[in-house]
Amino acid sequence: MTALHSLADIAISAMIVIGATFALIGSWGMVRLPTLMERLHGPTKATTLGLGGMLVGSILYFHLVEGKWALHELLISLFLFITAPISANMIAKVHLHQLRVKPDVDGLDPVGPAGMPPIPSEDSGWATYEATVQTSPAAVAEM
Amino acid sequence: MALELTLYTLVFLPFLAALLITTVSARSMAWHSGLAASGSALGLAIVLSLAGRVLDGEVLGISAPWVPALGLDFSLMVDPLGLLFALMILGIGLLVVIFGHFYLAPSEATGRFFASLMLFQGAMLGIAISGNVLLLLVFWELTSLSSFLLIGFWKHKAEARQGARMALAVTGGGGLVLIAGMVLLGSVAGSFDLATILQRADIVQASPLYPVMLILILIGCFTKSAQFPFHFWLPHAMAAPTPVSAYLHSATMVKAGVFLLARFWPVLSGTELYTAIVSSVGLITMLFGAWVALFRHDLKSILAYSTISQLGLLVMLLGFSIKMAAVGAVLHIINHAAFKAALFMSAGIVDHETGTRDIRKLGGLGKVMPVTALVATLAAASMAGLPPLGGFISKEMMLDETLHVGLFGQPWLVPIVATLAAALSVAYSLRFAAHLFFGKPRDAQAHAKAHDPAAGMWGSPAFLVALAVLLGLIPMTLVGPLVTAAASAVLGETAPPLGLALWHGVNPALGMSVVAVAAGTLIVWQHSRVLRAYEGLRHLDAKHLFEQTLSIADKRVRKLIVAIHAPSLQRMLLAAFAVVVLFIAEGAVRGSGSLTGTRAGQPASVMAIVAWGLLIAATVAVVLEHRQRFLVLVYVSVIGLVIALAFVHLSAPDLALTQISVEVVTILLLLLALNLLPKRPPQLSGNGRRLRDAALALLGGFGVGGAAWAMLTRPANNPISGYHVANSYTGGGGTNIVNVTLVDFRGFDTLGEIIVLGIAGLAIYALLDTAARGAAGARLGTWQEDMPHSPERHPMMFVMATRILLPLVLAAGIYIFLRGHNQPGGGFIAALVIAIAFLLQYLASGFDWTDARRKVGEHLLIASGVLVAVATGLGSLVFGANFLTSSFGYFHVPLVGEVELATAMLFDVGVLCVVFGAVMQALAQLSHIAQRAARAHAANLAVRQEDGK
Amino acid sequence: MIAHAVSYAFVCLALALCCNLWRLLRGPTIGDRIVAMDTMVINVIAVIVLIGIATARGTYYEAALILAMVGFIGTVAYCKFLLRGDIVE
Amino acid sequence: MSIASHFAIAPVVIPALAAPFALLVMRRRRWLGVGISFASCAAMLAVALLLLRAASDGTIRTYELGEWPAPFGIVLVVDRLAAIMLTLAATLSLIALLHAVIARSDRKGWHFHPMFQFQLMGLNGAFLTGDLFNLFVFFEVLLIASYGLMLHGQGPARLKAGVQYVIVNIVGSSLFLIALGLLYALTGTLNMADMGLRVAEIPIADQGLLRVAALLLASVFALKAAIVPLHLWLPRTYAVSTPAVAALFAIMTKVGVYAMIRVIPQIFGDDAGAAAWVPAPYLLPAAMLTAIVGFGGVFVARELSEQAAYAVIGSTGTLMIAVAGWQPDTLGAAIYYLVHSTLAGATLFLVADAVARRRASYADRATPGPLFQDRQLVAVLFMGAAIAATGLPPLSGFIGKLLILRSVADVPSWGWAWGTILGTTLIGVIGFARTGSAIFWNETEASARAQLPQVSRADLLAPAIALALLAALSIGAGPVTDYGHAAARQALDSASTARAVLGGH
Amino acid sequence: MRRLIPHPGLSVLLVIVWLLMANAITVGGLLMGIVIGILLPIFTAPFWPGRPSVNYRAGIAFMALVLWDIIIANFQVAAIILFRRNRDIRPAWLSIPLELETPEAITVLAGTISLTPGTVSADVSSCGRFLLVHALDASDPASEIARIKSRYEARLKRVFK
Amino acid sequence: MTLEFLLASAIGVLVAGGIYLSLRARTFQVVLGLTLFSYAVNLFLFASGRLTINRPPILQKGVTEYADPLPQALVLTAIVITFGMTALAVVLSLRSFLETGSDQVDGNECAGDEDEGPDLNAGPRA
Ligand code: NA
Ligand code: NA
Repeated sequence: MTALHSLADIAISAMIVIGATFALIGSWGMVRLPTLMERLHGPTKATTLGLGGMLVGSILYFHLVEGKWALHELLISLFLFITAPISANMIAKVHLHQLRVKPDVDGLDPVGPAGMPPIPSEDSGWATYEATVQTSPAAVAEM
Repeated sequence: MALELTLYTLVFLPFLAALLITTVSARSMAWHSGLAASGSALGLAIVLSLAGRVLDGEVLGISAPWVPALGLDFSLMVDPLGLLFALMILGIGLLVVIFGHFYLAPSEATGRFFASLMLFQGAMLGIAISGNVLLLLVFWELTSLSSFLLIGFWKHKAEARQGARMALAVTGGGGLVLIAGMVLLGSVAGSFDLATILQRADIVQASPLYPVMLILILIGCFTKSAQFPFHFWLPHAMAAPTPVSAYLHSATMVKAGVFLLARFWPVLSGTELYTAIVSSVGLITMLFGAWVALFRHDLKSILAYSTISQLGLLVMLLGFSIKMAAVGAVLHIINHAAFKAALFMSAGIVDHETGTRDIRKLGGLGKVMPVTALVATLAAASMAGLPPLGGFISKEMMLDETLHVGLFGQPWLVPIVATLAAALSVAYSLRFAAHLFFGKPRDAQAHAKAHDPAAGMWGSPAFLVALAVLLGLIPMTLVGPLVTAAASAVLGETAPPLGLALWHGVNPALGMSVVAVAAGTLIVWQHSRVLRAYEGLRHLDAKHLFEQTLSIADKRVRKLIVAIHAPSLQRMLLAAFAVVVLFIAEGAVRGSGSLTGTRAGQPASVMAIVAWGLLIAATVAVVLEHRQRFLVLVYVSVIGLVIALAFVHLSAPDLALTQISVEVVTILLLLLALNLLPKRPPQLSGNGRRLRDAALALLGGFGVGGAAWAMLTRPANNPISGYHVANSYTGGGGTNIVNVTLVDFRGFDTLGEIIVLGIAGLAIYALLDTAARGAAGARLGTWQEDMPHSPERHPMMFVMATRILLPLVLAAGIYIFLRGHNQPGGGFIAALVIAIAFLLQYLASGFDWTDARRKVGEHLLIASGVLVAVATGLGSLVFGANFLTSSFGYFHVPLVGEVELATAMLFDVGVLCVVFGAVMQALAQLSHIAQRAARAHAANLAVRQEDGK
Repeated sequence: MIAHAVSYAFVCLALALCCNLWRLLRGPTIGDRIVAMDTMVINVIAVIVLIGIATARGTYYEAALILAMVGFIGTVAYCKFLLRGDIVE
Repeated sequence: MSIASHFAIAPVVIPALAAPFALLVMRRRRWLGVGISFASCAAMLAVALLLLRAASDGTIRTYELGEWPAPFGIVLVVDRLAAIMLTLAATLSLIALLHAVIARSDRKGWHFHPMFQFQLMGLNGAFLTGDLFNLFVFFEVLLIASYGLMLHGQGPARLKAGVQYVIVNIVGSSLFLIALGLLYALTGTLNMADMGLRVAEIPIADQGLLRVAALLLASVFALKAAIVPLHLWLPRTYAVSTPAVAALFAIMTKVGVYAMIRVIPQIFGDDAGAAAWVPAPYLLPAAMLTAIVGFGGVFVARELSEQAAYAVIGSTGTLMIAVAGWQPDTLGAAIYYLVHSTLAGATLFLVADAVARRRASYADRATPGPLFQDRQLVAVLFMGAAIAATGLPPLSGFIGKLLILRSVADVPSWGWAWGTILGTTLIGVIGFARTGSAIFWNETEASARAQLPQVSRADLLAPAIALALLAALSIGAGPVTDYGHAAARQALDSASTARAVLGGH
Repeated sequence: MRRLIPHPGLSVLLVIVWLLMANAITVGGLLMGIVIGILLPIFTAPFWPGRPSVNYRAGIAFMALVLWDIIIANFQVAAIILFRRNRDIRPAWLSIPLELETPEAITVLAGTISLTPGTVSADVSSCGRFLLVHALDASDPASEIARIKSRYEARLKRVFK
Repeated sequence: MTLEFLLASAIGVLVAGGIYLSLRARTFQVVLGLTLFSYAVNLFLFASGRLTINRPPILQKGVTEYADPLPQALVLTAIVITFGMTALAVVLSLRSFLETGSDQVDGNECAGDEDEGPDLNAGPRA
């Protein structure tokens, strides 16, 4: 019984520690990585394993220690998994846009080590740069 | 009863007449003058019918309570003095009406004229017979107002308007001072009942306030009676039609001041102060008026200054505080009324016939208009105080009395000045008569068609002059009893025996008048020389002075007022914040107690401190970078985030939810607006101003923060919320105490709150609905994007994600609503979440796409929401319970189990509808405007590209 | 043991928030600041969940849920504004 | 329980129902909306009169919302003063509504009637509530409705003034909340009567904080009442508002005054220790300044509407001079003058509109214009309004001012007060004489008359009615002043109010 | 039936979500969940023009795989952030040619890429046939592209058949 | 460092910032100031119930101590009202700018903000 408890404790603590650590690493990456596109990779950790770990820890905790089901915490992850990519995508678009409209913000070079994005194909460009073609699957809600 | 009826009729008759005249103002002059005449005549008849009883010593008084709280009764009192004035007001009023009928052209606004005249008559009559001081004040101010109308009758003339305004300003202003004096008098005497006050001389004169009230009351009298230095309005009042002048100068208006002096003689007179002020003011005025009158050329102006002088005489007499002098005053009041009215009317006739009032153009009129000449000359003689006219008798009395007063301890001062004044009045009277009617014509065309007017026109003056003559010949039989009685009324005791006669034997007074007549004749003989001397001196034109002071005052004050009320929001807020800071400081300094209380604090966790740092940093960043509008919004949302976290930490989950969802909506709103607002960072205000604002801001911060600290470090004082905790479940049927408070304990607040939100929605709609028109529409039409934009309108990933999110978030909203009563949540938060679900669609898929798919209109939502909430509240009335009384029950549904149903949740549905409607209203409308702007921009772009090609 | 884990987690998240703040204020591009804010939201959700564990209460769950649902809207709106100016079109 | 026992809530519920109904029908059947609006106002007047009669016997009726006992729930308190204010509001609303409909100014947008009803709901709620936070809520309701009404008709001037009006009042509301927070923190209650009892037990150490709260609250009310220096928002706001709206706004500043009369004796009375009567010493000088600034504005105003706006400020100043005495007599005088000055202010705005509508481009500017339609009639109305506004006989203002003069004779600085009241009256008289003679006596070439619009005389009805009411107020001054003084005594007797509100609890 | 339940998958998802939120499995909760699951899709149908047919079994398998990848990737990226100097990091833009055609599928792919640390999908080409991805450390872009296509896109083609 | 101090000081800073910004010359800054100010006010009102950790006012069996629910209800109401007012103020100032072409509130009108150069408030402060 106690063994099981301590086992539960270990599991819960582990999840919490992992989660917190990854959240910190994500944010740290956002501080130290060179330019916006690299920094953008930070949050995904905080979102996924960071918060994920925390939530699993929480679910385990409420189930094993408090004896209550707390599966609803999963919904938090569900929503974050839907929304986080959107944020990242939009921020990336902003970056692409700024690469074009103001190539250098006050002298520092935003292009970054990855260089400029490649042209997808001779007959089309990236949606951020040119209007979506009506026939393209990306042309949702264009009317 | 009969008496009351009579007196009420008497006092209301003129007003009634005025009313009737205005109702028939469309009809001919005959109607107007007729009504006025019959009004005056009837009034006169009533007064005469009362005369007998009054002269027998009976004081006819009636009283009806009006404003007991104030001591203002509608009480009328007809004693001999009142009777005397009533007779003059109505009698001369009647004559003036008759004269006016012939004087005015039927084409003029005679309706307005006679109506105002009757209004004025009523006011004067009211003064004469009111038995309550406050009531007297009412009528007093009414005379100022109605005389304003009369003097300004010929409104197309600038001098009429100015004269009227000046008269109103001076007499009205004096009236206000009088109010102060009278209220003091009443409070000191302990009553506003006239009769009572007249009994309380000892109390009044013993009061420390006596000097104050005396001066205040005297200012009232002097302004009305045109005493120096308040005389200047009277000469300009002659801009009024002559009948009006005749009335104002003889029996009314200016006499009101004298009346008041006489009325309060028993209470006020007899003191050093009184005698000194009143008699010296009267003396100066008498002399000054006579002196100026001598050099006027306009007939009416001469008469105006003569009035000033004659009133000075009356005031002086009443100021002597000598019984016999008062008697003389009463007699002279009658004389003056008679000859002055006659003189003005004659002047009017001359003006009417010759078309000029300039004495320098006139002369020798005696030949062409003998009747007028006779009338005017006799009247002038009475004014000059020549025997055998009434004026002589009263002047003799006056001169005689001057010998009994040693003003400022100088026994000779008053007699000499008085004699001098008498001489001057002889002079101006002589000049008036002689220059006008004797000698040879000075201006041919003025005499061209000059002749005596119809009897109707000279009838009135003739009657008055006859009176003046008889007042000299048979004074005792004519007015003896009246004067005695009136005098007694003035004195408040039986007047000394009075022997009015032309011949009193040889006495100093006779000598003085002989000197006066001789000197007067001499002056007239040498007039041109004296005139040159007079014109050598410089004179200040009172009217000009008055108008100038007024316009300067106007400019200065205007400047000040405009400066103070500049349309600067900054100044308004500055004032508000300054007051707050001062008050907080005041409370902190003057109030007792230390800043820090006794309650122990709770240690802050690392997380708390870091969150605090976040908030502080973000706030400082907002302030420092407030000119970068977009950036600060990012900081603001960080602040909001931290506050939400704080609410979580401080056990306020509902607040956290609200904060989070409101934050999102607010940010969307601000972004939508920001897109259309000018984005050029505003120029920095001057260092001085920024420093000032910063200082004020810091003080305010310290103040409010300090207050918060003081509050937080003090123990709670057994708050009523204990009851809410105890009754939330048992009485409110919910475990979420906050929500139960919102929808039940304090549902009334929430009702008001959702209405606020609903109104905000409506107002925003009303504002933006019209934005496409007018200047705003034009500006929207020329709106330009201020930065290069990406061509992509609806990013695919975003759109797809929001479509899956819509049902999920809606589900969450419903869930939050349903359990709000027991767990964090509730109608308001649910509404915001649902609104956000839809706003997401706007954001991702655009306005048109989403708007085309929306079902219910916001107006319907808001209206029905409010109705649902109110109806829920009213529902409880059906069960005899008060508004908003909730009820709930637990029902067992098979399979499902316990289900709670609470009316509070129905109420919460109303909340949900209104909040959802209002939020959608605001953002949808705003984005609609943005749409317009964007389209306009696209159009412009297209045009420009066309031009490019 | 859990208690220690929790307090360790609090410290980590506190440091994480500090990192976010640094990036938020430092920039340099507006994109960086938005990333910082977005990450801050996620870290705050984590903090709320952690508070839930620390206090053994379910009451804070809704806050975390709502924040997870709507927290990104700010980010997206800011980006849309920078991309298009008009966030709803 | 009989339906009569629910009369207390009716003044709030009636408009709360009328507004959404009007909103729903307005677009399709505007006449129906107008009808609803009128019916609602009439009903409010009827209820108010019933409450007035009910309160006349001196009993204080309370209405516990949701049956939650005071002080735990929200309670409405109907005493004499509240009944007076309700009646005044309902009367004024009918006049303003009548003018709006006759002058068709309600058609400049279809939200007028709903907003109008919500405005009244806010006013009535503020008059009735016995709960401080609830008072805040109803302040917000009447404020935001007033924003809607003030902006009705729009146009640059209104929008610019609107921004300032709205933002200043938002700040005011925030300050209200701070004061509320302090008071709840110190007393632990929101019910005014209960607060009044609890302040007595506040330890010395906390009374400084209480004092701050009192002063903050007073300054919030002063802002609403537009007392110098917190009056800056008023002139422009009122001058540019639609006249019918401005007429209704005549009561808005009085709400601030009312709130002071309600709150200060009830909460910061003799028992409040360091906070007892704190705002009092600042009120008298501020009031005198307000009267001076207000009538100074009247003296120099260039448009009638501007003049009316300043007259509102001035009358508030005069009113506050009386209120600042905090004696039964001064307060009684104040209540009478409050009723008078509200109607007088409204009349001024309505007459200004009558002039403006007839003079086309000359509008209500005090410059000679062409001879315009019904000049005699309008002139009479203007003179009446001016007489009322300056407080000359025979209209009620004179009695009001006499009452004030008499009642303040006992306060220490009565000389200053008297000087201010009488002096401002004089400059007011001169000011109105100037504008009046410029507009009604002085005329330019009659040629321009051709362009003048033909206006139906009907729009003189509302101001005429208002003047008639002022006359009636003057004739019936006896009973009205008695009621007012009784109301004042009741308002100052916080103990019996507390007994009535808290009853057994 | 199609009209009553336009999106069966969504309905099921909603019921599950509802039960999760209620955090308890009761009859009442289930009934309510079913009501929600039926009503909401009907109500929000207008907002769903496209109706992709989904192979749920493949979908679940895909999710499991992604979850696993996420965990692994987290550690890899953590290592990069913690131990690699900036100049040794090899960020790169990847332009991934797409075989998926429906926007839903492309969105899921892009989302997956963003969720797995180390890669962020930045943009779609205007023609919708290319996906722009930023990789934190891709010394060999070509192989990285191939990995994504084979590991995720291929599976997604089976999910959205 | 006590929680009380943190909250009080935070309120103070917010108030200071709010006052300073609301005294600026353009509507946007003023609205911003009001936003900060109302944050502070809401926190202040909330603080009137004192600070309680881990005692949410949601009834639980066996729990007797709860955070004071009343201020929370008041703050909730206040937040809603503030939101309504802010929304109106924002729209009104926008509308007024569209009508008059100026968003100045300091009285000295300078119309013609339209002719302003573009500015993407992106980079760090110049
Ligand atoms: Na609420
Ligand atoms: Na609320």
